[in-house]
Amino acid sequence: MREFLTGNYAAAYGVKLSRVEVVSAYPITPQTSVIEKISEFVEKGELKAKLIRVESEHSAMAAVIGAAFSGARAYTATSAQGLLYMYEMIWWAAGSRLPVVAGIVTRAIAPPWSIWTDHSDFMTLRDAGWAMLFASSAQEVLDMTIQAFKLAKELMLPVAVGWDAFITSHTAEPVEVPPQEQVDYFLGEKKKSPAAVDFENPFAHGALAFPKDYPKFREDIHRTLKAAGEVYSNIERRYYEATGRERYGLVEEVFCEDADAVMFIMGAAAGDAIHAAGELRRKGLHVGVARIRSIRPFPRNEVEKIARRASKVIVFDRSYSLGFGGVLATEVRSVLHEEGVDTPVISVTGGLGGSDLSPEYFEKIFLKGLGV
Amino acid sequence: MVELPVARPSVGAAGKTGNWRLFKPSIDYRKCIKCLLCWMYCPDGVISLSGKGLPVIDYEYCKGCGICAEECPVKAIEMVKEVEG
Amino acid sequence: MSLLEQFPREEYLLKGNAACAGCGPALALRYVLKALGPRTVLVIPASCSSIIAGAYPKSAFKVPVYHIAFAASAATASGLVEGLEAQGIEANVVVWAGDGGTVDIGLQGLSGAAERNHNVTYICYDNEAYMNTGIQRSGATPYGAWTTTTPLGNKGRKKDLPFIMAAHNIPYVATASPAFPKDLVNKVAKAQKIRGFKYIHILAPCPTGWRYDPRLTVKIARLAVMTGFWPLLEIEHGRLRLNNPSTNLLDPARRRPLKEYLELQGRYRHLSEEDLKVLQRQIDEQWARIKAMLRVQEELEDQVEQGQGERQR
Amino acid sequence: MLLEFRWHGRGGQGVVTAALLFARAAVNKGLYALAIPFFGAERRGAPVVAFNRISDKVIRMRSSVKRPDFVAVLDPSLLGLVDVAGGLKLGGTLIINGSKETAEEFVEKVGKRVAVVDATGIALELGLKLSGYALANMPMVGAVARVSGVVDLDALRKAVYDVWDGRVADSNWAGVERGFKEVKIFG
Repeated sequence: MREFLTGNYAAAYGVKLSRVEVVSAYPITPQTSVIEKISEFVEKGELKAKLIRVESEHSAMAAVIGAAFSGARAYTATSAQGLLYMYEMIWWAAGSRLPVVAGIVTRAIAPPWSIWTDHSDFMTLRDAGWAMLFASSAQEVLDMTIQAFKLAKELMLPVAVGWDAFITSHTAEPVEVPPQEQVDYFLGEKKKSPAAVDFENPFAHGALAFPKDYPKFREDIHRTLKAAGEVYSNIERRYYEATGRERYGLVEEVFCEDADAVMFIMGAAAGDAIHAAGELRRKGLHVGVARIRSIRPFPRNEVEKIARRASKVIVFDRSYSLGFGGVLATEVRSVLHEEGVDTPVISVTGGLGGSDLSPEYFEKIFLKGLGV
Repeated sequence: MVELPVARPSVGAAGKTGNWRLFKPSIDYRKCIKCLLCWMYCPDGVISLSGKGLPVIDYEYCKGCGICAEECPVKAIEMVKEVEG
Repeated sequence: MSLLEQFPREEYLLKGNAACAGCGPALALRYVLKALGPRTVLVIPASCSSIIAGAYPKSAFKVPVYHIAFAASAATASGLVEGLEAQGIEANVVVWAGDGGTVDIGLQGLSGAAERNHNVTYICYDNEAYMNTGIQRSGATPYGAWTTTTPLGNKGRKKDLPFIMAAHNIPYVATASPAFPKDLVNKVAKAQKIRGFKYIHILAPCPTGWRYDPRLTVKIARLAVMTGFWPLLEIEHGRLRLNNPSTNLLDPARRRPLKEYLELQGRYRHLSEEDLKVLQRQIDEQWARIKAMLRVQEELEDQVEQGQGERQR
Repeated sequence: MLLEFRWHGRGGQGVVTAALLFARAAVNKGLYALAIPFFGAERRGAPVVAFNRISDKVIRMRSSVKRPDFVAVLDPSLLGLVDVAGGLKLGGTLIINGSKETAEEFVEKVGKRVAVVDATGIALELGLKLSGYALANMPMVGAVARVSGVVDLDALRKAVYDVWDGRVADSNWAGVERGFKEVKIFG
C-alpha cells in the first residue's frame, strides 16, 4: 500500500510490520515522532508491544537489552546526546550478542546546541560491535528497519539504522508499505534466541572472563561483522523476493561505471549529490556518486572496485574524527591502501550541524575534484 | 556458531575453596542437638544433612569462616587450626 | 514449623563460589534464592556478586543470571519482565544489587522502574561501601565509618533508601537482615506474590570491609537490628509495620547499647565519644520518625474509618 | 518536470500541514512529491518555512528549496519582514493571503506575478481556528493548487479526507475548496 510518510513514521511502520514485542525509548528531537507513532500503534492495538517509557536513554538501551535477553524482539530509537548517554549500553548489547535494533535519527552533538543533522553521533557506533546501516529516504528507512531485524538475528548482533534529522526524519514522501503477510514471510517464524534466558538450562550471561577467555568473544564479533556484507546482501535479496522492493547493495552506485571522479557519500545529501552529478553529466563531465549504505560491515569490495575504475575519489563526510579528519575518508583510504589501489582520495567534510547541502555545493566539489 | 559469553552453573566456580581455610570447623556429634542453625547460617551452603539429620560439612568447599561455630547454641562446633601438608 | 520446612534444602547459590569467607551478602542471597526457587532470573549489576558468581565458563548461580553494567539493573529488569510478559513466560525477575549500584549510580534507573511499577523485585544487599573495588565510601556508608576514601571516618549520613522507595508509592518495601532468615524469607516470598514493583533492602555485613572476624557476620547483623541501627520493617501498600524483633524497639530502653555493635567492627575503631553521640542521635531520630509515622498512620486510618461510617449513615 | 514551492507563515499557523497536504494531493494525482519542513527551534509566532518538490519522477534532492516556482505567504504581516520573493524563479508566482490592494502593491514592488486570496477571511467565516489562530492554511492550499495547476479539486479532496475525518475534514475541505475557487491572479 502506498502511504505518504515522513522518515520517522516510516520507521514506526517498519517496527509495526516487524511485530516488535518491546519498545523502549526516551524522547529527544528529532527522534520523538518515531516513538509517538509507535505509541499510537500500540494504544490503538495495531501493534501488540510493550512500550516502556523510560527515564533516560541509558535505561532505554538497558531495557531493550533486558527485553532481548527475554527473547523478545526489541526496538529503540534515539539521537545525538541520547545516543551518547546510552553509549555504555550500546557496547553491552553487542558484547551480549543480543539482536536489538535501534533507529538513530542523526543529529549534531552539543555544545553548541544543535538539533540538525550530521553524522557524528552515528559514527560513534563504529567500534562498538554494531551493524550500521544508513538510509537516505523514508522508503529506505522502512525497508531497512525490517531488514535490520533479520540481520540482527542472523548476526546475533545489534543493528543500527541511521537517517538524517529533518531532511529524512520529517520530510514526507510516498512510501510503499509492504503488506503484513510479505513481511511475516520475509522475517519467518520467530525462533528462540540462543542468548535468551533459559530456565531449564540456566546460564549466567556476561560473567567475568579472564584474559585467556576474553579475546575469543571480541574476535568472534569482529569476524562476524567483517563477513556480514554477504549476509546483508542475501537479506536484501530475500526482502526483494518477498516484497518486490528495490535492491541497492551495500553501496548504491549512480553513474559510477564510467566516472572519472566518484564521490562516496552517505545519507540524504546523496540525493543532492546525485542531482549535481546529473547536471554535470549533461555538461559532458563524467562524475558518479557511490552512496554508502552500510558502515559496518564496511563495503570493502565495493569501495575497492569503484575506486579502481575511477581516476579520482572524493569522500564526502558529514562528521569528523576531530583532530584527524573525515571518518569515511579515513576508512576508504585505509581500504584502498590495503588493496593497493592508488587512486587519489580527496576528503571533504561538510554539512555539519545541519548546514544545507545543495546540488550547487556538490557541483563545486566535483569540479574541484576534477580539477576543472 | 556464535561465541556467547555464557557461564553454566557449576559447583566450585571459584575452584576448591576449601583450601582458603586457616581454621576448620569440627563438629562434636555427642553435643549436637540437630537444631540445624549451622546449616541455616552457612553462607557457602557447604553443610548438608545426613540421613540421621546430622550436619555434615563439605571440607572441599568450606572456607572456614567460623559462623557455624559462633552460632551453634550448644558449642558443638570448634574451629581447629588446619594442619599443614 | 521446622527449619527444613521453611528453608528448602535445594541450594541455588552453589558452593565453591568466590565470596569471601563469612560473606553477609552471600548468606542473604542463599536465603533469597531458596525463597524464590528455580523459576527466577537475577539481574546483577557490577558488584561483589559479579565476582561471587565465579568466572567464565562457570557460574555459581543455579538460576539464570544477566550480568549488567552498574547503573542499568532496574531498567534491564524492566525490559526483561516486559519481554517475558509479552511472550507469556512467567518468572520472578529479581534485581540483586549492592548499595553502590542502588543508592548511588543506579538510583535514577531504580526510581524510573519503580514509578513505572514493573513486576520486579529489587533487592539491595547493603554492605555500606564499594567493597568490590576495595572499600570506598558509598551513599549508604553510615556516619563515622572508616573506608579507604573516608580515612578519618565518614562525615555524611547513610541515605535512607527504603523510605525513598516508599515515597514512590510502590506496593511493597521492606528491610531485612541475614541474622533473621525467617523474616527475610517471608518478605521475599511475600514480595513474590505481590504484583508490581517491590523493594527489599538487606543490611549485609562484610567482614572484609567492616574489619571483623568473619565468624561474627551473623552476630553483627543481629546486633545491627537489636541496637536499633537497622529496624526491620515493611511498608505494604503504604502501610508501615515493624517486624519482630524491631517491634519492641520503639522503646529506647529495649535497644541494646550501640557500642556493642560498633566495637566489634574495625571500621569504627577510631570513633570518638562525640562521634558515637552523633550516630546515636541519628538512630534515635530514626526511631522517633518511625514512631511519629505509625501514630499519624493510625490517626489517618481512624479518620478514614469514621468518614466511611458517617457516609454510611 | 520539477516544480518547487516555498511556504511562509508563522509557527502555529499550519505551514507544515499545508505543505504536507499539498504534497499528498500531488501524490493522489500520480505525481511524486516531497514535503520538506524546515525545522528550527521555532516557537509559536516565529516566522517559519516549509517546502514542496513535485515531479513526475522520483525526487532525491532533499536540500531546502532555494529557487522556488511558487511561494505561498500564509500571513500578510510577513511581507514586510521576510524576503518572501527571494530566489523566486523568473515567471514564478507569489500566492499571498491578502487583499487586492496588497497584491497591487506587491506586484509593483517585486515585479512578479502575484495571486491573492482572502484566506484569513475564509477561515474565520468557516470557523477554522486552532488555539486562537485563524487557520489560513486550508484556503491557501486550495489557492496554490489552482495557481500552480498541479492538482485538481478531486486530488485535494481525497488528501483532506485521508488526513482528517468527520466535521474537521468537512470544514477543512470547505476551506480548501473556497481558496481554490476564490484566488485571483494579478500582474
